[in-house]
Amino acid sequence: MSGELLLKLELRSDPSMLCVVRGTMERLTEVLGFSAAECRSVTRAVDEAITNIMRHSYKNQPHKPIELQVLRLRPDARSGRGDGLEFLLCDRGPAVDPAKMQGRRLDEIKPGGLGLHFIRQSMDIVEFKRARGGNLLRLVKYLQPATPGEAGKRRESLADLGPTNR
Amino acid sequence: MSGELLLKLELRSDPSMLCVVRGTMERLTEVLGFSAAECRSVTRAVDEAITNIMRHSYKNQPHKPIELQVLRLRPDARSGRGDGLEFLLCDRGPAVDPAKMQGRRLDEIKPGGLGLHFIRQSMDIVEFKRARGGNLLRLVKYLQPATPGEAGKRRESLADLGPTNR
Amino acid sequence: MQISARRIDKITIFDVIGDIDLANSPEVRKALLKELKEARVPRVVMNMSKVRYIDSSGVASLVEGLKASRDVGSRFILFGLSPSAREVLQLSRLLKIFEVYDDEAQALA
Amino acid sequence: MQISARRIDKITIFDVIGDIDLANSPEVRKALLKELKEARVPRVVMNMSKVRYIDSSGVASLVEGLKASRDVGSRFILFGLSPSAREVLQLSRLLKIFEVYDDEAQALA
Ligand SMILES: Nc1ncnc2c1ncn2[C@@H]1O[C@H](COP(=O)(O)OP(=O)(O)O)[C@@H](O)[C@H]1O
Ligand SMILES: Nc1ncnc2c1ncn2[C@@H]1O[C@H](COP(=O)(O)OP(=O)(O)O)[C@@H](O)[C@H]1O
Repeated sequence: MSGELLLKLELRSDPSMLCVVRGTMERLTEVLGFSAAECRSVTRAVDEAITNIMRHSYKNQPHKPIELQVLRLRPDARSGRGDGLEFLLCDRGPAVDPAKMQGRRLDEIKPGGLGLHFIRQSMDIVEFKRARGGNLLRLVKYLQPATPGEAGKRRESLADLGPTNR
Repeated sequence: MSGELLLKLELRSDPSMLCVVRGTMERLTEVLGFSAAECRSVTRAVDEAITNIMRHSYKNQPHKPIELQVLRLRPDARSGRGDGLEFLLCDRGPAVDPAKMQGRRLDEIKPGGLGLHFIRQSMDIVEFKRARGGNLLRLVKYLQPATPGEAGKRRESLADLGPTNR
Repeated sequence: MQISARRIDKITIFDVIGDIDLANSPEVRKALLKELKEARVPRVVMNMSKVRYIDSSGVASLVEGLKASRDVGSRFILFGLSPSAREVLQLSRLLKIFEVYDDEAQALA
Repeated sequence: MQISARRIDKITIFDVIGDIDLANSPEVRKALLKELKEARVPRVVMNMSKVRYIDSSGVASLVEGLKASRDVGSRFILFGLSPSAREVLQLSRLLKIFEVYDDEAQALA
């Protein structure tokens, strides 16, 4: 699946750029018609994904390149998918051990291990791969589920959030 | 003069992207320590420059590429320049007739012809050039004037703004 | 941006929410000209208190509203300017050309 | 982000302004641990009403504050959570673990 490129953002792995990216994402999701809660949730997922690149892929070195592409996915009658957004995050860090890509159990109370949970709770698709000497994280968020099956799946994964999130 | 690349943004000439770019610029200028009024002024200049590209360079065609690079300029003892930001805006539109690049007289009251004024009133340097088959607009804003001469020049060009702008 | 109209006696109040820029200034222009030129409402008031940002094309739409109001002998009023909107009118040397008030009560008085 | 401390009787109140993220969560952590572990203040209160956004690293700093408060037998309190901050704690299943109040009066009671 590939959509229309809405925006490409290149930045360095300097944590002070995170709030700049959030500023971009807040407006972009607003423009695209996401609800206020969904705007916050998508912005948070992209923010946490970049935070992970800065901390884990680049081990807090602040001058490494990060690229974020945002594509618009159009409704697709064949797959029954609705309108959506695709986020492609690329870094040039070393290959990631997929076994390590895991948050902590949420019933333990300890610092850390939350970022991947936030990303998974927000996004409909989360995929990592190694490509062209870098890491590629692909996130997809549908604007409105086009089929009842999709809607059910989405609601299920958000079941424990309570009413304020939706 | 060339600085450190803070951010590169690629977008299409769709006017609904303007508010996304403003979201980015508002946060970036805030992070870099500009005053609230300066953040608004720099954001406005970049917004108006992109508006001009959409309207004039691309004649309102919404799918043409626009590139914005933001570079950090470090203080330079030799030239006496302070910290600053450089904005490079590129489009692939036809060559511009420099004679047409002119706002209206501000003492006439008629619609239009304000964008270039806003850009010049905000920025310390405004330069157009034709490069590599496209148009390049270079804007520079100093964070703090490093020499009294520079400070005087800046204040002079902002003299008619009154107290609320500074 | 959202623009909606309220009518109080012979006054039309436009409530604008969001930024006015190239993406929507034609819509603002159209709404203003309809009310002033077609309906010939004697007083048209723009509630700008929820307008964080207005660009040069938005200012151009307001100037068109102002011109139309002069043509038909109506009043065209702005109130609730944000710092950014105020700056833009000042930079355009239009702040003193428009009839500007702080709040709705003054604009309707 | 700016963090500043006020002292009222034996309570330290941290007023935080701005987003808490990777760029500044270590600073928040340090401020909390100093007050709880070193100064052993019996009640530390975080005024979150000006915190629009808090990321996972910010939540981690708050969890460290909570742990430190339990270690020394102090109270660690949050108030004024924004929708975003509330969501993040809910997503982390921490909203019921922290002592959370709506406003300062309740947090100091
Ligand atoms: N971009 C990344 N590159 C390398 N490792 C990653 C990346 N993102 C996540 N990880 C791994 O997944 C683990 C869990 O990530 P996360 O849930 O965000 O929590 P935290 O970052 O606090 O550890 C990390 O500790 C790290 O080992
Ligand atoms: N990026 C551009 N490409 C081509 N022409 C431009 C560009 N920017 C400005 N111009 C020219 O300069 C004129 C003045 O611009 P401006 O002050 O922004 O007012 P307006 O856009 O309302 O005309 C425009 O009418 C146009 O002829």
